[in-house]
Amino acid sequence: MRLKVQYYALMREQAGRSEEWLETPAPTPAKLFDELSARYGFTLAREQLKVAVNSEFSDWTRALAAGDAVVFIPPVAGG
Amino acid sequence: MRLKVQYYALMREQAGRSEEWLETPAPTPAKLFDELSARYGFTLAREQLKVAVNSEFSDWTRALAAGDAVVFIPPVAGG
Amino acid sequence: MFRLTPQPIDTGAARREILDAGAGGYVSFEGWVRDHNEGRQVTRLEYEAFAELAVKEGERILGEALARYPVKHALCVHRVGSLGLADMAVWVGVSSEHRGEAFEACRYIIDEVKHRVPIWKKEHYVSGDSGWVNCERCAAPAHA
Amino acid sequence: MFRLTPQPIDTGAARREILDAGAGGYVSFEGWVRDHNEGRQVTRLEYEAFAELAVKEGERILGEALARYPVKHALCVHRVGSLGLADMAVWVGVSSEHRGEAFEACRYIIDEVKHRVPIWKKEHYVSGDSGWVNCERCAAPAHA
Repeated sequence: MRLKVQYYALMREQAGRSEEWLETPAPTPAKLFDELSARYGFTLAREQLKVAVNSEFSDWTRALAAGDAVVFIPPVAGG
Repeated sequence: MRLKVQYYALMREQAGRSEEWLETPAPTPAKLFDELSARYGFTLAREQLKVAVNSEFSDWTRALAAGDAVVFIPPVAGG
Repeated sequence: MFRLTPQPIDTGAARREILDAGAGGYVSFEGWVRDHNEGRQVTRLEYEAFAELAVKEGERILGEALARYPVKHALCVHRVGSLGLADMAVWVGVSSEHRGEAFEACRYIIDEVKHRVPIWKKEHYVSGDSGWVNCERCAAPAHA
Repeated sequence: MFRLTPQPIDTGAARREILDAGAGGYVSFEGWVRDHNEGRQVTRLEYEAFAELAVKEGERILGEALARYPVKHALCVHRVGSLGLADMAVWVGVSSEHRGEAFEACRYIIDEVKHRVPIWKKEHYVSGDSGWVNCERCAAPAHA
């Protein structure tokens, strides 16, 4: 399944990119995170993050579909 | 005893003046108010007012001295 | 600092007075002349102050706010004279390291200013008459 | 309305958007870049947003504030990009018939924006290093 992942802030720095299209067998955002964390060595644990799919907050266990855009959201610090 | 009285807002309108020097036997602001209320027909009762002597809040029972400046303060409405 | 002014309040200048590189938050309050009050249509207001005591009492309130809340700076400017609809009657600004205290101090200041500072306002109504706010019942002997 | 801007926030223009002749009170909050945070000397900040979701979540927060508190208008503008000391990072303005609700709504908005809107800031320190706020422990594997 082909997906888009966008990276922000610390995740962007650790992934070394702002976005990428990738082919993955991960059925859920949780599994996708585990896969990418193994690849990039993210220092944040999944429990510290939220996730968005197609620009809306999502459960980690949602079923991903081809073409989905996924964003892992580290602790926010606006203001 | 010669005193100065300054009037503001509703008190000014009802007294028909902003200030006046007057000769009074009133030993306290309370007695002075009763005297002036009888003269001008103030519609506010003393319990609805505060009083200032020489530009500072005062008790109604303070002893007045010659030259004191007295202000009767109707309910405030700043802001 | 507490100030009275017969001129329109310059909020930009007032704000600059309390800017502080050590402050992370700033809260301001503005009181505007509303087009209505207690069911009556208002056309304009007149504010009158017992200036010497108003400034003293205003300064005391600001001092209390600075003592009670760990904020950096606090300033209040109150307009006097004739004001039209939507004109600004009062401005309060507070700068603080953390936002919570800035909100609390700003609210404390405006609440106390409204209750304690000897300033009065007379409302003029569409109907042509007028009245001193908070003195309505007292103003009419027939209602006493 | 919630907006992101890479330009300095124009508070005068933002304020004019929520002026209302039926409103008697107006409360605004400004968040400024402090020269220190958690004991470290800060020289500048970079703000980064996940823009599409930030605007959605910001709009939701403003909608919640308008539903919860009987206020007239509410607006929030958040800066993104590189900011220096004392620059304004965020502005919130609320106009209301009565001041109590304006304070409460303004505070609700800034509290929720800080906790929920996907915006991040990286602090640059006098010492030359930098760190993502709220991610310090996570950023250094040695500390994990």
